[in-house]
Amino acid sequence: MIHLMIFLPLLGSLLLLATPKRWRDEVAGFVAALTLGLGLLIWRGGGAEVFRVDWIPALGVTYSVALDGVSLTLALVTAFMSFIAVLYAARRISNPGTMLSLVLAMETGLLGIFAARDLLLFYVFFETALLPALLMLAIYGKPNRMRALVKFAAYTLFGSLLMLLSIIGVKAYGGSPTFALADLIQNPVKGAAQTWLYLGFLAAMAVKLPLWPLHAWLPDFHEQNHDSGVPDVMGTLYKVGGYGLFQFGLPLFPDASEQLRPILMGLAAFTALYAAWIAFRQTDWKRLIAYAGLSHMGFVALGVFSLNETATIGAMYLLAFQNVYTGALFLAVGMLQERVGSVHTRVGGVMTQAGALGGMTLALWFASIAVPGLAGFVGEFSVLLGAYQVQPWLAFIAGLSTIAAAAYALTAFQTTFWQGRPLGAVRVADLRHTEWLVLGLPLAVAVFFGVYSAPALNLIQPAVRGVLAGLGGQ
Amino acid sequence: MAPTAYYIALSGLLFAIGMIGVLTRRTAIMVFLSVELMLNAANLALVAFARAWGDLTAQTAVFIVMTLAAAEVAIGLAIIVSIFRKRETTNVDDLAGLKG
Amino acid sequence: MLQVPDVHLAPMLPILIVLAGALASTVLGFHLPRRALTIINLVMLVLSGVSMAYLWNSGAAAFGGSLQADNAAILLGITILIGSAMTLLVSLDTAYRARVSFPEFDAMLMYAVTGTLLIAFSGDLITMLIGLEIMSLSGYVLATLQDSRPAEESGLKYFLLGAAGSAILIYGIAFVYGATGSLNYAGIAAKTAGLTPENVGILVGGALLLLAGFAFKVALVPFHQWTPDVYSGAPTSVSLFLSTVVKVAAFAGMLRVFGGALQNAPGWASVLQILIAATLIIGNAASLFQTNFKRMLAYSAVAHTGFLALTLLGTPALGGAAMTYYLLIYTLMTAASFAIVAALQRSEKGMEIGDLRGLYYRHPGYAVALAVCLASLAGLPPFAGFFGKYLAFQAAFQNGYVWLSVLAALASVAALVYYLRPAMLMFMPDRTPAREYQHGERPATTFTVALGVVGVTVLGILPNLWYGWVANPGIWGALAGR
Amino acid sequence: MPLYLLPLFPLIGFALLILFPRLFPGRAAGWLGSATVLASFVVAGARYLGQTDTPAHEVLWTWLPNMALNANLSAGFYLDQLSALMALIITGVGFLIHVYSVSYMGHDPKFTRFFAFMNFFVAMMLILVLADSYPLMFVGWEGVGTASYLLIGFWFSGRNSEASDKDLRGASDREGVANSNAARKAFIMNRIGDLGFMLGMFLLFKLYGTLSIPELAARVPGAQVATAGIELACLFLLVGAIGKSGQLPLTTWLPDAMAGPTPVSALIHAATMVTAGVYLITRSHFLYDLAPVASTWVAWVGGLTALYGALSALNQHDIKKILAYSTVSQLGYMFMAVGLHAYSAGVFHLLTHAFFKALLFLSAGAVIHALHEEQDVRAMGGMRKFMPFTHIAALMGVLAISGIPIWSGFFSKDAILAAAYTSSPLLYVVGLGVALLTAFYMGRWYFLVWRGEYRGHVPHPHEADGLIKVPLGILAALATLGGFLNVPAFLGGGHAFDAYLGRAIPVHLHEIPAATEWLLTLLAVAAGVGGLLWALAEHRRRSLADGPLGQISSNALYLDRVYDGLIGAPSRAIAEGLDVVDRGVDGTLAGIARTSAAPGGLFSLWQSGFVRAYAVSMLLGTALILGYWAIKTIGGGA
Repeated sequence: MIHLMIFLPLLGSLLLLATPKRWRDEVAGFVAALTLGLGLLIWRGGGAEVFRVDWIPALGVTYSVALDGVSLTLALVTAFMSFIAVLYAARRISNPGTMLSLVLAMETGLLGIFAARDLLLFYVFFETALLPALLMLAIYGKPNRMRALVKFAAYTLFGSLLMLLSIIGVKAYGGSPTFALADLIQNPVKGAAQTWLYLGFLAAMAVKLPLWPLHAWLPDFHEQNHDSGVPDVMGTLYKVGGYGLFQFGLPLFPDASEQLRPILMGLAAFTALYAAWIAFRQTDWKRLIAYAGLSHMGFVALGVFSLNETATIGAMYLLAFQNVYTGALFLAVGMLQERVGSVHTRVGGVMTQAGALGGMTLALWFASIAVPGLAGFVGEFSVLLGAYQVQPWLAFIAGLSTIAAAAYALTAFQTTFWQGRPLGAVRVADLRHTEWLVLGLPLAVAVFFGVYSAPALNLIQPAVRGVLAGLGGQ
Repeated sequence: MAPTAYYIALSGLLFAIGMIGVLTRRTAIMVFLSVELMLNAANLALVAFARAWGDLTAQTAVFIVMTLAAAEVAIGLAIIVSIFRKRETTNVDDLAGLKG
Repeated sequence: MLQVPDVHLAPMLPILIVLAGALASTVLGFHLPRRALTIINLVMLVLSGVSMAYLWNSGAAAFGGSLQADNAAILLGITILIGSAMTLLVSLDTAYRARVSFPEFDAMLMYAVTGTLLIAFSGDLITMLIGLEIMSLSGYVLATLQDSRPAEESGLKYFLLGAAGSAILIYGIAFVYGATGSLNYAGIAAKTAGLTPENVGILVGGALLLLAGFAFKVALVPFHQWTPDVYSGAPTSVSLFLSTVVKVAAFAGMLRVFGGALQNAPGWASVLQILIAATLIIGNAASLFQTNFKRMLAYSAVAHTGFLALTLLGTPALGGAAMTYYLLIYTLMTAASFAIVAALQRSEKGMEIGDLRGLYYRHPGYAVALAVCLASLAGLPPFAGFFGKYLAFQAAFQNGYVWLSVLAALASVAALVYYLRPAMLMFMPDRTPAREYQHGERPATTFTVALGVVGVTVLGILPNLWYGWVANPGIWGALAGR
Repeated sequence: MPLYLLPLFPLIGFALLILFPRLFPGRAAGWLGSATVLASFVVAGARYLGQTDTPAHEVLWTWLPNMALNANLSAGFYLDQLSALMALIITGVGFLIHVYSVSYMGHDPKFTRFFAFMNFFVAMMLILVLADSYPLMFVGWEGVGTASYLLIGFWFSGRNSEASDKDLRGASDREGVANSNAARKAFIMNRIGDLGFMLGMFLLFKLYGTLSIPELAARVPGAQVATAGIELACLFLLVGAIGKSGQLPLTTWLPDAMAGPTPVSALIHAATMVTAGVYLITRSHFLYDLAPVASTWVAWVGGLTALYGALSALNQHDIKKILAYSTVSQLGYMFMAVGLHAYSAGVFHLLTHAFFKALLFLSAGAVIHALHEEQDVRAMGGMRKFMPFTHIAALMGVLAISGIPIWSGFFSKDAILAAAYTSSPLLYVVGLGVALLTAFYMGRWYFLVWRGEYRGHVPHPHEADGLIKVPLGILAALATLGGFLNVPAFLGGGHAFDAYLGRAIPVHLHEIPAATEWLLTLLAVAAGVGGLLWALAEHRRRSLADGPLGQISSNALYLDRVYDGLIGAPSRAIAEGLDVVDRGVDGTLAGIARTSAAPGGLFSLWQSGFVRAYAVSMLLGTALILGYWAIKTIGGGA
């Protein structure tokens, strides 16, 4: 079933090419929903244990997949948000076949990233997911997309190629027979080599988190993507650096992560504050949300790097659910753009005419800036709490970004949705049809997991404990 | 009997002359002849080494190399002629349309 | 004492079949249309492949080991045959437009293939040299065959520089012989161990001259400069051939000489790593600046030489396997890319990169195929190019060349940029009129492209299909006669 | 009845009203909103009546990872005397204000949404006071902040945003900007406080390993923890309290918050939310009892804020702004009390203040309503003729806040001053001075609005309707009589309130001779009466419109401008700078990429097209390789 879940979207994506135009929306929606359903079934069944067969025996590459704990959480969120993205793309984009197909293809890549328990398989999925993202940008992007595209791809590849070397090194120096995570952990690399290899691995994850100063691709990527925000949702899901660090980085490089902890936490805290502060100046909604997301990723990194149990749990929680509300915010911006023809933050007065759109956006913003009772809070609070136990000052610096977050979020919201509508501006329609679902479902998820975190916590907590226990106690 | 080193030195000299010829000559034919000189330097070295080892394989190899040189001449001249027909020159410096 | 020559026809069979095709083309060219010849030759290639399959694991040899039909030879030979077949298929559709639709084209091509196979099957330096020269001489002719100024220019450049390169190579052979007294790979390898110091000096000199000669053939910096000019000046189908089959053969020769005969000889590896570093930097950096797609592919071939040569730095077991795997993948993706250029170009100059804009909306199939090839060339999974690169990195990394693999990784980033630009341009909507050749039935080209794309994809998802064959370390140990 | 019903009722009301506004035409939404709060009040009353000495602790579900001792933190509610009292105030006063709003907001197009937000606020406030752990309290804490944000910005695009008249629309747009800015400012300044609260929690967790309040309370006395740690944690919590309660230095948002509808000002920015800081410190008494320095800080923050508020209120002209600064000042009193460990006095003042300040705001609202949204006191006067009932109610409020005997403010303020006298004479002087100022500015407010001749523009202002009168009446009664809940011993009372609260919070009974107590009381009364007389005298001289201190007071001691200059402008500039830098980092990287690719251009030059040049590179390459070999061989040989 796990294999079906991973590859079903890809099959659907290929199937779409052969589907008559008028049925494409339905097929894509059905496939996405089915994937989500499969995910839920796996979840009900208590997750999927490691399944392992040899893939390239001569190289020691295995096809090892599992969905449990953190990865299952992230996979479910991915399936959910892909479904939402499909739902919105079908409504918003005329003749959406290609877009739907790419969304589904990317979903497979992402699910693969989360399921992989073999380092090389992880790498393969990690890069595979890049292609649909690039194509979405190329086909549907805005005029300056080539620059954004090259930047996005070059940054990603820069990191991942260094990671590839590090992957090779981990196996070579550790002497493991295969790239399967379990084997690699059995044959750890010792000494200074571990630090160097960790740095290589980190390069990829820092690009994908992203972490300052390797973040420059992110704002451009979002700014140049299609107005509907559908590719941005997938792009948000693709920020898997935090997961990679947790699932692979910590178990494989325990000494190095201990050794580099203060530096990395400092970098993460700085990223959080830096991004939030810059976000304040943005006048393009997409850039703004991109920076907001970057700030969240600073928190995620802070949590993972701290090696503190509470913080790491919080980081994974945040990583999972920021996808939901950040993604939904991108879609809300898409709706805004459809109505006023701009993603500028100085539109003014939209909420006077589109109350529900404004209200939902505001609620999602509140989730994003970690207002308690919404999902963002559980993660962010745990991260800060845990990080404070390790490095109080760094937690304080990261904490400052919560103030900046209120400033950037509410300022942009105010100048777009509140205040007066300019005289003679077009009348703004409120939410229609599926748009209610597109924003409502993520919001419901954000509220539910802000109030009742147990389902996610039950998945994340044991996984985090397992990984951190492997480090020899914190 | 002269030591092998002498032959090798001579062959090295020939090879160097051939190289310099390739670098300085502008006519395709002269460049090509310089290359032939380099080939013959190699032949000389092969023969000298064969004599030193008291072994015949390299001597036979020289024959093969000579044949190859002949084949090269045939092809090379054909190319040069076909170019000369079109451009009325064999100056290699006139052929610089492909670059960058 | 007179010895009966050690002549066995069986190990020569693959070569002889191809040679027969060449001869048939030469002779029948007066009577049959070229199309028929091409089909005959394709059949010959297939037969040759079948005979290779028959020879698998036989370990047969002829002429006292001068001709080796060992497994390494067969694996490389199959790669060569695939590239050759793709060239022939493409030429079916495009030779006429390229004004090279003569029987001579087929004949020279098949002679060249004979030469390349001879290199792959070589057991000593002389056999290798003969193969190399047959291949090169035919190559010179092929490059010049089209009656046009660029083709002639490229032919002459290729010829003059090639001849000089051959001379250097032969001089190297002389020195290696001088140091070891043997021309046979196994003999050389056996004797490298116990040499006197002055002989070691001669050996290193010979090895370095050989390296320089081969560096020319595979286009390592600074011996690469003929490559872009020749590839972009020659007809596209010839460029396809030169950049795939000829390069595979040259690498096969390198593998046999450096991975086998000179495996334990000192000196050459440290020089080679400098050459590779220069190739990676210059090949990739220069590609970034190209505006012509065909010329960019030429530079990309130089850049790939750098990655391919990395495998020579690995241990023979890892490096040989890696190289053989990479060569096949390289052949498939490069051939498919050139095939698409050949099909869509308006003139033999190829296409400007800007002309590719919006290709997806005019020729979706070709555009997607080209995108797959470019992604594979860039080394993105799930396409096979990734595993090629990975194996190359791994080979160098595990043998201690860490800095070089880091450099290669960084160079790949630059490579991504120049592959990405055309690939993404194809998907950007465009309203200007099409700038590519619109007409024509191209079933053979399409088949070639499909072969390349399917190969690249399938081998990317299931690398074991090919790697499983090449991975056996015994194959590569045998290179040194062990 | 389970405790979760308390916040649940208003939450259901909120959910219904926000999700299905169409189901509630007319005033139905108002009645639904009021009913849910009434239901909560009933629950609170029932729980109050059934209360024992052991606090009730009802756990609902697990919520946050690892934040309790050896377990995940649960969401749970905790009811002791303090929270029971708070719940009663919130639901009781809240209900009255809801009813009032049914009439007051009756003509607003967003009537339904208003009640949704009000219900949301009540729910969050109840969570705040009932929480059994700091994080859950923080939920309510930020929740009320959110509600406050939504309600301050309720008229976010002005009240005439759909008007077609250009001037009207322009004015409306300006109002919208001002309202929105006020809302945002409130939220951001609260966030600063919230960060302090969070840091406080983090430090407590570090010190004691739990954030559950009952667990903490049990642990703190016995734990071996450095005093500095506790002090720091208490200071962090103080920052949180300061933010929420509008104390110095985070005070400037509270006067601006008057941009919201008047019932909002009454409920949130006078009676309940802003007192959360006082509640937080009282709730954390077990920490503050161990942290003398931090407690002193609390008291002085309170004292200075009381003074600041009073000085700023002297020359305001907006009917609500005067009350707002008065609120700031009165909150300062409460802080002073809890800082001096006189928790009971502080909470008692909280209670009476809730009554009389809500009353004053609601009366002001009635006046504003009658005068068609006029808020400038200089355009009022003589309102007692038009609105006799409201006048009486307002007068009760003024007397109460001025500390005139038998009215509630007298008792509560007296207790605080007595506590200050025993601990810190200096603070006592400040407190007494503020009492005088309070009486003056409230007197000024009273005379300007209610007495003298009518200066308004509306021809015939009307008395409020019944829905407004009833809450006013009830609140007036409470403001008048509420003080008798806690009659001190020297006046023959039994400290009933202290005794009740003392079951949950330690009450430090101060030992003052009865004679001194009498003296203190007389001084306080004299201050109150003196202030009112001063105002009367000024009224007679008709110079009341321009209060003392002139511009300095009107501009609230220029605190706003100082902040903007010192913090607002620089941080905007930094953001600007960082943005430039960020794009620059990008540019630099691109530049590096370009520079490193520039050799690519050189390589193109190298590729000159001349075959002899190629031969040069080739043969030179060969020569170099051989040269390398030669050097190496010679070097190796030598």
